[in-house]
Amino acid sequence: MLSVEVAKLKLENPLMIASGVCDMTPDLLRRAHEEGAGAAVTKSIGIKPKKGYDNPTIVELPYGLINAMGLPNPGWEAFYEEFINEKFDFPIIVSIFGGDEKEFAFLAEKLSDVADAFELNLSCPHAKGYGMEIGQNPDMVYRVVRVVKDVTDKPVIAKLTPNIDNITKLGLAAERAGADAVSAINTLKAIAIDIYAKKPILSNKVGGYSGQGIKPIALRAVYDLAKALDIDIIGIGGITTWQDAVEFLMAGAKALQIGTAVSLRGFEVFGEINEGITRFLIDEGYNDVREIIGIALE
Amino acid sequence: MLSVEVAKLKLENPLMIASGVCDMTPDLLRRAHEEGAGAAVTKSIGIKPKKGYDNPTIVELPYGLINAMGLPNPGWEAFYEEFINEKFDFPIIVSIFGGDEKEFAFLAEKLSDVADAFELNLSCPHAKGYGMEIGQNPDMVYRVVRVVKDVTDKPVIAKLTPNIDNITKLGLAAERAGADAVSAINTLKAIAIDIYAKKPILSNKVGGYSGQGIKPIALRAVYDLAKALDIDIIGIGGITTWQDAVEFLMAGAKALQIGTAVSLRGFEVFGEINEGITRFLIDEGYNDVREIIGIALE
Amino acid sequence: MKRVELVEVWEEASGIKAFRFNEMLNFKPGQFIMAWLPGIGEKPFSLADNDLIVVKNVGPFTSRLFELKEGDYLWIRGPYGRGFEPKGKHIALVAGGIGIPPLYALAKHYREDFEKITLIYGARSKDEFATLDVEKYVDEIVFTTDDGSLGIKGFPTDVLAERKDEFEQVYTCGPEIMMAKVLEIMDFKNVQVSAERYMKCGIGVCGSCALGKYLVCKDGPVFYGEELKETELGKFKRLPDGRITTF
Amino acid sequence: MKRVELVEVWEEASGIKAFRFNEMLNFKPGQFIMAWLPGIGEKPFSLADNDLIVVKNVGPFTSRLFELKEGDYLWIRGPYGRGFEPKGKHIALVAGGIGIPPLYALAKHYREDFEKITLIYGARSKDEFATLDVEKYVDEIVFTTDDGSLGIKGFPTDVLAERKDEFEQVYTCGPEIMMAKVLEIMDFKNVQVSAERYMKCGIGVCGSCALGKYLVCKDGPVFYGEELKETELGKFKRLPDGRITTF
Repeated sequence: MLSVEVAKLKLENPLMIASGVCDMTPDLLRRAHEEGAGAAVTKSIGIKPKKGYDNPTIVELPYGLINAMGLPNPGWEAFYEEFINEKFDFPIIVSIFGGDEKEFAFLAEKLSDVADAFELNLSCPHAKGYGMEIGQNPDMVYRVVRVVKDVTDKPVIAKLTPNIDNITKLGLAAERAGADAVSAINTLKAIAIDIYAKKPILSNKVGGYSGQGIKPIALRAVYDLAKALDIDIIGIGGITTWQDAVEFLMAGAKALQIGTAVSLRGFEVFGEINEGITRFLIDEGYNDVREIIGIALE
Repeated sequence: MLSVEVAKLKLENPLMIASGVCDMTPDLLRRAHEEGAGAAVTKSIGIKPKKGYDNPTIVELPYGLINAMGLPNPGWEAFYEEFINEKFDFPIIVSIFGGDEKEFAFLAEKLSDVADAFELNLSCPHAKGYGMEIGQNPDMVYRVVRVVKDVTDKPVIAKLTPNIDNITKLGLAAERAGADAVSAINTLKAIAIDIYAKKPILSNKVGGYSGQGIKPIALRAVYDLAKALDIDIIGIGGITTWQDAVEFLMAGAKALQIGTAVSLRGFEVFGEINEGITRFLIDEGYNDVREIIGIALE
Repeated sequence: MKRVELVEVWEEASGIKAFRFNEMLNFKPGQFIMAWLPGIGEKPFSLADNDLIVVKNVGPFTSRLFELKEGDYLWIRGPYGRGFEPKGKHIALVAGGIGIPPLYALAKHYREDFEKITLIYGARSKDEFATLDVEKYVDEIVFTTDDGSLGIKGFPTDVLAERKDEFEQVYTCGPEIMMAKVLEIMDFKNVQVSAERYMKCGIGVCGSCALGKYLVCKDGPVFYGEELKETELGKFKRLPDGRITTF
Repeated sequence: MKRVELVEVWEEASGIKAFRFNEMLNFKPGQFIMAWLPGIGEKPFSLADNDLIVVKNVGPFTSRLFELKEGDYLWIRGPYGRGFEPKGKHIALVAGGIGIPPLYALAKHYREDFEKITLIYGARSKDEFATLDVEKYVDEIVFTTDDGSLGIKGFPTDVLAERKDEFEQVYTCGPEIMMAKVLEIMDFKNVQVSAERYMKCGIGVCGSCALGKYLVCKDGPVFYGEELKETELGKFKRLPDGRITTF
């Protein structure tokens, strides 16, 4: 009833654990699957080992989180060595990031044996972009997707930023370049200040906002993308309850990533959301989750 | 202790009632002032009377609102006739919107006698912009501010949209064009779907997201603008408590607009926030609110 | 926004239907809900009871509402606003036309707070009275009709003018001209008025329902007579675009 | 994030200070807080009491913390994580070095749950014991030192190995090699371990503190021995970047 095919991957259910959330190790990815995730996205992997920013790296808000982890990751070699010896009975989507298209291509080539698909994390500052991120530039999105598609046969998912005037132009760029799917949205630019310290809380000062507070924005991005694109859309952004999940499916998402809610509600959140979707489908007279995907677009 | 000067206006305190919120009539603007607002921004006024969208025009979320009112307003003539006979003992900032720079200039010229300042609502779709809003294009922002400055001696505030890759480029465009201040942020693009109706809730389907959930994004916009601009910044976006207000001041806002919180907490919110700021200043050993403006930027 | 199922729908009077849904709302008489029909629109309605609205067919939205049958769905949010406050021992309810629902709710839910309730209820003619079972909750009913087809020929305010000294508090809902007349008769004292203005958001954001310095959706819809003294009630209202218009 | 004021700061042992703040946290022994010094950094600390952390000076953050005096501020969030569960009648607390604070908290707050508490506490030498007033809450203390300057020369695990049959539950916190040895001695049964891993967010987002399929910050820091059987505890840990490293 819940199985879907997204970006050419067959999933038992539409839920994935999002990149950067409790996905440092094979054991954690397996736990997400055991608890009900249909697929898992790894922490974002780059060229070199990176320890990330100093603490504080997170701010807890009543309706979400702001984080600036600084892309901590073991680098592609250590990641490859650890994952090449592991077997998974569910799709592993390897998130990769780079400073330009060559780095993305390099990583995709090196990691193709340990990935069932790639998700491109385009949130790195663009080397020539005056502080802009690669993912904020449709041409760069096109080029990165293009070169990655050239070096790997694995499905490619472009993760899109909401920090843009119109996310569909990023989605269309990814589609033109041959992406198998887009995932939306990455975090929103945010900050929190401690009024007694009189300083930004994060060591990086600014960070990315995730969680319930961004759900209406993420849902809009998915809705707009679903209207404009033919390729699959994976919804991300504040999905916390099964009702949120159903909203995203109705807005046109074929699969969903859960991140912040894992912290708020534990790994059990996957099972709870799957159960809720199933109950909803039965109560409303549907036989298959695919019947509701995009139903609110008409 | 709380008085500030912003965009050449002298305010008893840094709080304003935001445009579009309980500001349909002179009586409501006066009430906002009586309850503690230092200035009031009117509903956005256009060329012709406009009844706005059909209901539903609002969605209540646990952490904010999504609205698509459709800029209901009586048109400049009826507005002028009503306001020209009214006296106010606090600054009235008239919000105006148009489809191109000529309309903005026309409105500013016609309404200069009833305005202590203008706030430019740049959220209208740009006639030649393929669905883009005027305010998403730095060149259009520049042109609109420029022509308005040419026809009026009243201070001009450009209200900036967060639906952009980098809000500072909008702020810099406004500054170059001679704006006296920028206000940030306008609402974020959002949607809500009713899972039982299987449809977007708003009659306009999509809307603008305001309230507590957007505070971290708004604060970041103010912080980034304050780092980049010399002109005054007016903070807007989810300010609900006095702590929020202090955060915005520390991020560099010289004045603050309150919108959604008036609905949540009533007009009393102005008095409560002013009191809270005063108590904070005293407890932390400050004599004047201006001492904390921008203190978190260092 | 909550989906509710209609469990009872009946024609209560000519052009007036009652809709009972499967959700007992915790409300105060005088409060209203916003009712949404997806794809059609959303309108405010005073609650007649925890689970009941009584609606007059006046336009496209209500026409579609009138097509609904038991088992169909309605989407609601609320209750919103300030309700009536029970005051006085012998009170009058002055209802005009479709102003009856909140007064019915008041009689039913605050019955025990009063010693005597007199309902003065006017309509154009005899088939336009949506009385429900109001006789159970009031002590006296005086009907008035424009055409004399039931009760006294004339207006409820004629009756009130004559008997006003009997009542310690007057509660009124109906056409604005009638309510303005009630206020005049009572010199703005000891009156609670359920006012109406064009309403968009219903929750005190948009300001469309401005009435003097008040918002009907949040500060009202129920106001004390004194509060309305300085307002435009009975004089003018605003169009959806905010322009002033007279009655 | 909450600002608290330091109301008492004292040197408890060589290189170990205790910081008491003006906020009584509702906590479970074994839980930790994140302490932030603006401009410096943020680190996790086990609570020794509702308002107390006991800290060893090990790096730049703690050096700055050690400069703070009474009246200075500290910013905290938490308490976080899973604490100890009182089980057994005669229990042992096996503490190594700066592993003492959560075990002190356990003895103080769950005193009534146990019949007899034996503290086996090891450090390098006699001036490194941060005993606070633990003698009030335990029935027996066995000190061990690496250099023999106090109590038994050797390790706490030597004592445990000899006396393990006396204890119905063993609670341990200290160097990972010591805790692995405790698990080995007890065959992973009847042990509660307060584990440590490099921690960033502290609230189960980043996954930096992975230990087997667990997160130390949320599933721990306290684990039952059985849960740790399949994990890398005592074998390897991860660097801040996620690479595997041995002890």
